[in-house]
Amino acid sequence: MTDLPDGRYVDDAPYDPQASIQQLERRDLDAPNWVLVWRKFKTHKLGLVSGLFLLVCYLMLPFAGFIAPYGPNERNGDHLYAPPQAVHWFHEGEFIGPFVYPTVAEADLETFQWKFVADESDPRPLEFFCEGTTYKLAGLIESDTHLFCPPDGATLFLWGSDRLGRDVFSRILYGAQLSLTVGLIGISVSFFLGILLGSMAGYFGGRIDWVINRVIEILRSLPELPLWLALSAAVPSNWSPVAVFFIISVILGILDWPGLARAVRAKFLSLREEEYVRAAEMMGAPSGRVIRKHLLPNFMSHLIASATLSIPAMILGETALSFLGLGLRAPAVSWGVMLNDAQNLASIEIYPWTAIPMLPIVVVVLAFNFLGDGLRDSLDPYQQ
Amino acid sequence: MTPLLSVRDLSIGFGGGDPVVRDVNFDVAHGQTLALVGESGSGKTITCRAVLRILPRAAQVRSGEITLNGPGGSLALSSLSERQMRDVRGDRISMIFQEPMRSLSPLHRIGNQVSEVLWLHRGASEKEAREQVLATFARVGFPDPERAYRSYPFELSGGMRQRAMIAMAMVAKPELLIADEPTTALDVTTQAQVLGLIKELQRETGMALILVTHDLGVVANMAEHVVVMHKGRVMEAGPAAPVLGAPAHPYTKQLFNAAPSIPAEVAPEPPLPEEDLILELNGVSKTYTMRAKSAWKPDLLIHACRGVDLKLPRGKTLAIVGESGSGKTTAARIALGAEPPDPGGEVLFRPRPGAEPMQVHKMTRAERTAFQREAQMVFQDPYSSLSPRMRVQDAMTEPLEIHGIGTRAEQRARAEEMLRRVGLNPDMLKRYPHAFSGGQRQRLSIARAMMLDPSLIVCDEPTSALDVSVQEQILTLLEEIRDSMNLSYLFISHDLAVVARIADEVAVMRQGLVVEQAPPNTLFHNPQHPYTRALIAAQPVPDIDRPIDLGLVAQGAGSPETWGEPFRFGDSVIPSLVELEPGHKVRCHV
Amino acid sequence: KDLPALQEGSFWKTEVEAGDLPPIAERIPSDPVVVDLEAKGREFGREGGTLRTMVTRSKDIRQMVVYGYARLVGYDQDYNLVPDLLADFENEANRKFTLRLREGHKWSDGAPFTSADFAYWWNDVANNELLSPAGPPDFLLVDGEAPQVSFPDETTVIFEWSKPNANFVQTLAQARPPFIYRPAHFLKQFHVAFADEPALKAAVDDARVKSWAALHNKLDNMYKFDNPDLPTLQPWMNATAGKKIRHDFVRNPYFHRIDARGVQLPYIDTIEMEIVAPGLVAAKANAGETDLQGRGLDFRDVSILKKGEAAGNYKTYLWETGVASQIAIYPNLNYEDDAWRELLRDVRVRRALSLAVDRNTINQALYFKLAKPGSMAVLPASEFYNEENTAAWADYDIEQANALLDAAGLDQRDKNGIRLLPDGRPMELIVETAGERQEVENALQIVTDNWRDVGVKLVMRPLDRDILRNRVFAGTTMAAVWFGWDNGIPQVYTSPAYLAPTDQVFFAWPKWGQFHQTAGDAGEAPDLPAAQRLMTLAHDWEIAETDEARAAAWREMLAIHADQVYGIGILSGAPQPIVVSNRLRNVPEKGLWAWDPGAHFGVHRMDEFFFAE
Amino acid sequence: MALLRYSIYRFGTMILTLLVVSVLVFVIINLPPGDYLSNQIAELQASGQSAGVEKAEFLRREYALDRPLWQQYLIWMGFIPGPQGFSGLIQGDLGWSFEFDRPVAEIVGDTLWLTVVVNLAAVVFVYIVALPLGVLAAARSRTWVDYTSAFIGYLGLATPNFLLALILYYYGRQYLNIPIGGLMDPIYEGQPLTWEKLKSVGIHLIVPTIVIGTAGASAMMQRLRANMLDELGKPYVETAVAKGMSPSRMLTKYPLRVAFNPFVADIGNLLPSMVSGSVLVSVVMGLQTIGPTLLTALKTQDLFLSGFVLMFVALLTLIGTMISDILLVLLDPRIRYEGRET
Ligand SMILES: Nc1ncnc2c1ncn2[C@@H]1O[C@H](COP(=O)(O)OP(=O)(O)OP(=O)(O)O)[C@@H](O)[C@H]1O
Ligand SMILES: Nc1ncnc2c1ncn2[C@@H]1O[C@H](COP(=O)(O)OP(=O)(O)OP(=O)(O)O)[C@@H](O)[C@H]1O
Ligand SMILES: [Mg+2]
Ligand SMILES: [Mg+2]
Repeated sequence: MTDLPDGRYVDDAPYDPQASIQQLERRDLDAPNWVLVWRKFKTHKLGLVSGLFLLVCYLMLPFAGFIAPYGPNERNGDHLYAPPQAVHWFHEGEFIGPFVYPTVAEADLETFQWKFVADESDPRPLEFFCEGTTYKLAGLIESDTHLFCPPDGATLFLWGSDRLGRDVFSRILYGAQLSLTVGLIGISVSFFLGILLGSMAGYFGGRIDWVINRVIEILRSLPELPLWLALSAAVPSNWSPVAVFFIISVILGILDWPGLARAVRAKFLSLREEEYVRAAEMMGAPSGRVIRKHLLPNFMSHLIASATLSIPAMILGETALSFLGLGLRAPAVSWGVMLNDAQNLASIEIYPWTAIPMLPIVVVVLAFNFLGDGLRDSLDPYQQ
Repeated sequence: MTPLLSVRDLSIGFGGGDPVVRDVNFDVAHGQTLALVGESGSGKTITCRAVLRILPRAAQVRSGEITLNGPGGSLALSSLSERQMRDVRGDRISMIFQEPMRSLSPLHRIGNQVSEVLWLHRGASEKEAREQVLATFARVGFPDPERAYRSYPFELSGGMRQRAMIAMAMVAKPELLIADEPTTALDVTTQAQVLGLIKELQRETGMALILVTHDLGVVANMAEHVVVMHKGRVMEAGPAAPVLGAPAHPYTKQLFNAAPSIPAEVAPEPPLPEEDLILELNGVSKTYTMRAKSAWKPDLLIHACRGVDLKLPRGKTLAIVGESGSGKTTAARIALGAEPPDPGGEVLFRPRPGAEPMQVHKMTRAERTAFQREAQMVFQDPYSSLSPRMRVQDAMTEPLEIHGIGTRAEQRARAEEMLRRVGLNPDMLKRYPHAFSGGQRQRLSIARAMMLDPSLIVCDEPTSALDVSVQEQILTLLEEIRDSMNLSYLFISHDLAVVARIADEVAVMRQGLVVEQAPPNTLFHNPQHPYTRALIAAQPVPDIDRPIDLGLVAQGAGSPETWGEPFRFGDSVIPSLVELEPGHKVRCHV
Repeated sequence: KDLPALQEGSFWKTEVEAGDLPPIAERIPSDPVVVDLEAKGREFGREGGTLRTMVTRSKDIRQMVVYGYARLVGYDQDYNLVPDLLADFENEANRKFTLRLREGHKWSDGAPFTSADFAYWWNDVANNELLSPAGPPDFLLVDGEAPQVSFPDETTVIFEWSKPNANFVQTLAQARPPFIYRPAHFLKQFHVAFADEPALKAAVDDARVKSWAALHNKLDNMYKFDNPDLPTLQPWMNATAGKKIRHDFVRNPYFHRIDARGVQLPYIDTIEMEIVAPGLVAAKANAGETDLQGRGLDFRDVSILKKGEAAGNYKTYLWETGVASQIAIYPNLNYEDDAWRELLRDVRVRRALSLAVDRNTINQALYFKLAKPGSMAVLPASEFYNEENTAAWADYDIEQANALLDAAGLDQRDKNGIRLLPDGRPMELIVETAGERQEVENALQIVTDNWRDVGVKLVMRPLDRDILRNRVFAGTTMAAVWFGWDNGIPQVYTSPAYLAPTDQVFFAWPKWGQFHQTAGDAGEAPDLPAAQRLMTLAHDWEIAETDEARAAAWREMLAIHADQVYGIGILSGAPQPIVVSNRLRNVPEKGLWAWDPGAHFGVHRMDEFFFAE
Repeated sequence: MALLRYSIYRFGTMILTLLVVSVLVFVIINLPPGDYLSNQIAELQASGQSAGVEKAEFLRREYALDRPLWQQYLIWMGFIPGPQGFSGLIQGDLGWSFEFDRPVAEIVGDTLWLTVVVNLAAVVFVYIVALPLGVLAAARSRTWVDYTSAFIGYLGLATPNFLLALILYYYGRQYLNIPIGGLMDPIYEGQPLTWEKLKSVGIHLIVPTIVIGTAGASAMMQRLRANMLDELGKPYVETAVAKGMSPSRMLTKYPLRVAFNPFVADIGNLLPSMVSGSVLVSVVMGLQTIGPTLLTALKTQDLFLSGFVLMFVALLTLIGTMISDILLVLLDPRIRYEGRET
């Protein structure tokens, strides 16, 4: 370091004109695209945990029957509206592994509630890998082995039982099979259509925009109610509830796209004026490419958020429609069906456990939300 | 006397990497100008942003202290609370960002965005603010401040946006102005005017100035102190006179040697041959409509180009210089078919010598694809022309992908190669555009345009953000390629020195019209038009003893009505372009 | 006759004192109904108070006509017919009915209620082409023959037929009675034969209707109870015009009943009837926002109602419902699919299905074992109650059910154990429901399990009530769920027509019912012997001269139903929660909650309920 | 001027679309086999009450239901005069409701404004809740503010509307003395608007507003948050910061304005989706809005009533879409609707 007499400062480190500053750059950037995204995603702890959680949920779906101690429609006539039962480990200070106390129900004609009295002197250990109702693994392989079952002469209602004495816990597990799958089909349909048509309208503008917009307007100005009514009369009676539900979710999806399409269109109308879109076009990029590579990524956040938000709506769509006889119905089990049964005051005030299915919905949706958030963040160039 | 701002041992890094700014020290005193010059990507912008604490999210200040001394005592900016910092920003220190195009909100009118500073810090009413802002607009050289006030950023030319940015920073009369390449997008006359304004303001209010620039001429004209940076470090710092006059550090020396200049002694040149034109603009005009204030008033018409005729022979460079907002970019965009001209104008492109000319605006899909392979553009605003969510690698290989050239590996290799040629490290391929310095982005843009080996490139101010040494490198590259591949350039620039170096013919534009056109040497030797003369006079020279002659500049840059009789034009009477001598056309009444 | 000393109540006191209203002695008939509350085991009450209650649809304000239950002839608590508005009536072999009105009886606006009101109705309404294009109501026609109606004096009306009309008086006592009288003095202003032309025309224009007939029809609907200007004989009169959220009904100053202490009934001054969403009735009741509520409450609400008793200051009684079956499954004998129809017409199949229902479990799960499992049969309160009918095919007997189904030719099963129809289709019995009652769905859930044990797959399909009805009427429903017969407590004078295929709303034979109702225009003639026999018996009852003959017809018809299992009843006598304010007195703790006969609170005489201090 | 021209043009298209929609509506309401009157006649005949049959026949003739379908349409719309001076929709004659036996105008009169009030309250609720929370969640992303608002939002979304209503009513009544059901205390019904009445309506609106609004609010909040996060990295935000703006002012003025674009696009959807979306809520909560009326009308094939309600909803949608298109242009000066030359 030198300070010259005229007040100048001159750096005296060796100077190499050829050296380029870029050698200071971080090398770790040199990896395929998805690795970079994944690397960034990993730093989003909540997103990671949520993703893992959802993965586990989906992996569990085929094995719902194995994990659930009871069948989805297995009734226990003597334990109606049984409250959640605790699994104990210590009996009179002594460790004897997981066990439950057998309970007996008494009708209380004062309050008109069932009173459950546990026999605390008679611990009954849970059974593991035991035989119970038959179910189909992944819908194919018949089996009757359960991870754990209620001991003989006792019940195991981890999350209580409902009006017909069905185990809420088991039903939630079975319900997941439908709630986590079929509803998503509707979302996919609506997203596919919404993005496709919305981006076409927004990007091309002009006549295409006009036509798509009129279709959207017309579709939206006709309420769905008449359609549902017509459908509820027209769906053949011998269709299985799941088939009906499937069709309904597809139709829901088909009807649902205009909202998204308009959002996409609006955004694209302004994005298409951006210079980089111009640049891509001037390089000769075909429209599809411009939409996919330049426009959509800039709307990704909105799309991810919208997708996450549609999930609860789709899971619950059936509750609204069951009002018209179009929803999913027994013997099929889904979270919506369970909540539908819980729509009365008594379920809130006296048997709150019948409303437990709300929890998995919230948890799953939150997980999707955080996953989407993590994804969003790792795709966001400004967050490094 | 305590300096207004002192920066001590400032180090800044990104993520976990080595610092990109290391141990930077400097002081700025009241009323003084400090010029920050250096290599592109050397950390000038980052340093300035650190003062205002608006670094990118990924950046951290590793060490250092920044102190602002004022009448009320000294403030350690680095440890101020966010709330206190808010009072400093915009009020005591304001900043002109390097890329004015992106730094303005696209959805708000310019006037609104500029006045906001006054509302915030001066408690001005809407009307007071408006008056002040309009006055400032006029001073930074907006020909029609009212129109600018109501415009949206996308309706303005690059230079106009930059002037808006300058106005925004100055309108509140801060104690310290940080100007990050404030005049890159301005033609030299406007630049002279703006610099004059800044100086005036400094005299009036004692404002201090940190001027980041690559233009050594500007440094010479403005600065009392100079700090030279390279690779994040200060190479040399000190008073302007000795640093400019007798650079001590090898890097400084190298830098000054690289500075181009308008050749002093020139002889007229023969005109360009007229055969084998690759690009021809015939009578191209462009009129924009600007939404009127209310739905009932008729829309405002803006004539961006008026009857522009240009001919570009194959393998040559046609440069367009001219006032900011005179329609240069518009003409270039029309030339490449990005925008249609008004009816009557046509653009012809000949892919091969002797081939049938194609009408750029009436092409079939196949022709268009072929044309787009041959003709590329380097955008004036490199930031906006790169998709913010696309890694540089993808942006670079995109043209190849579109035209289906090469395998992925080949495409990547070519991208790396091109990056290296423009002086960037291939490592940077994985970054997003926002993680580059202004000059780096500009080079990316150039590299991308060359990916396809086109035969025509329209360069809209390709080197405005580059320091002279890198600029030198890029110009050499352009020339090399031109000569080896017989490439043609339509080259838009403000820097007459650059034009002098690279162009085979120069067209000078003013208010949508070409006012003079000639080969560069002819033009510099015998400039006819008052505006051309003003341009030449306004070109700053890196020598403190040769300040710009503002009088001459003002005369030529004034409104066309003030010009000498032969050149005068108004809205209705426009003299035609007359060929005074072979290859030298001037718009005048003869 | 000695009347107790009459007391002027406080409600109308100001009007009486101002001379706007005559004193009580002039308001009530000279021979009012004097209610001896003590004899009925009730308390004497005091006048005053406002009773809040809720209904779920705005057209249900007509419930006040039902609850008020002032009929020409009405049932008392023991379901005996007694004259009410009438002072008296005579029945001569069901052919000639002489109705005697009370002397001095007045409409709620003070105009006398006389035989002229009957005459107006008969001559100018029922037999007016425009007002009643189809002529007098069906119940007055015996084999198409209209009665001879005469009005010998102010208080006498005589209906006379050549053949017996056994149902005449009972019909007058229905929850929804035919009003064979109208306030002539009021309606004449809107009748073209009496009104003054320009005034009528103005009124027609005012009401924005097309003709005077439309206006007349609109104004004189005594059952809808939606015209506050229309004089009434009910205990409370409508005091709120238009479609409102809450309707007020105030005491009728001319009401014809008094208590033995000379206090004019009703005791309660005002009834506030609020229209509330069906799902919120329980919540509002729980919050103590009602004083008397049965409608809109379900057994499943009992626990929550009990819980709110203390805070809400009310009690929850459990009454019995009066329908023959709380839940009944009707296999459609007129189903459009031939194979299925044949099957459902096979009595063995129906019996098997009934046998395979585990009624006790349903009772436990849904009704706390408080209902009575059994087939669709009359309730013990009826004189025709027969234990055997109730028990017929109602045991839970899988073995017998299987045997019956096998015998019916359904002995093939698929790999899931579902029986196969003769044409090879699996036996998937689709049961459609109105989707309004959760208990139905829950019960069917259990039935599904039960039936699976006998190789029948039940597919439940909830629909909207209207859609269900239309589907059933069209024959596109295989089986439907509804209540059992509305009237579960028939008496000998109750017409048994509803046991025979005379009405399409009995979901087992919609087409046969249509055939009868349209006199052969639509539907199909009953072609099963048992059904034909039911028709004969219903006719027998009508022409029967003696109670014995009628009772015999009744018994045989009930036996046929028990044997043929047209509707698979699951249980009856389900408890109906009744919420009663702690301040409200004279509400029976045990009662029958029945529409007809019963009119819900009607037979329990709501006008005798009162608020304690 | 351009804007004016565009608005006029847009209005023209709206009218055109409305015509198309009217045809569709007409087809839809006539789609189920039979019509109200035929059904009614059949039913009346079946139950032996020929009394009503005559009247039904009369109405049939009166409303031209015996004519070919296309004529019925033209008459309904009022393009050709109907019998007995029935003048049709465009002249303000909404027809007759068979089910309620009253003119349609009389039936929908009250419900229309209540619908508007309820939905307006919900919309206002959505904006009041979602805007600040969405912005806050973005500005403070990955903090407890963000997580809590997401959790509550999703909880609201995951609760079926009716259950939510019950819960709110039940506990609201217990702890806050919020009335159950209805839209105002019955005593204020038909009364002139007073402060007291307004208060009563306000209190009654709390639960319906929350129930109808939560889904919309949490959806808007989350989407807004995502869009805001995108904008927050943009350079113009830095410029604003460099001006020394306070975060709240800066956020609402700049990034919010840009992020708002998709929501403006959705304005058209707001009212109609709430009308049809709130049908079920209104039915279960006993709100006298147009939804339940529509449901009954559709179920009973009450032609004129359902036709009018459907047209009304369609009109609202179309107006909404038109407004949103015009607002989009106003909001984002870059937007042009011209086509792209390919
Ligand atoms: N967000 C970022 N992430 C990573 N690196 C960055 C980011 N922003 C800037 N850099 C790097 O920091 C260095 C300094 O950048 P800076 O913008 O200060 O350069 P500069 O001196 O202003 O150059 P120019 O004259 O080209 O504008 C550059 O090498 C650039 O690549
Ligand atoms: N989209 C537009 N809408 C309205 N006016 C526009 C639009 N684009 C450009 N203009 C106007 O056209 C004129 C010419 O703009 P252009 O961008 O061609 O200038 P330029 O010569 O490139 O200037 P600079 O050197 O400052 O970039 C300017 O006055 C500008 O305001
Ligand atoms: Mg920079
Ligand atoms: Mg430009």
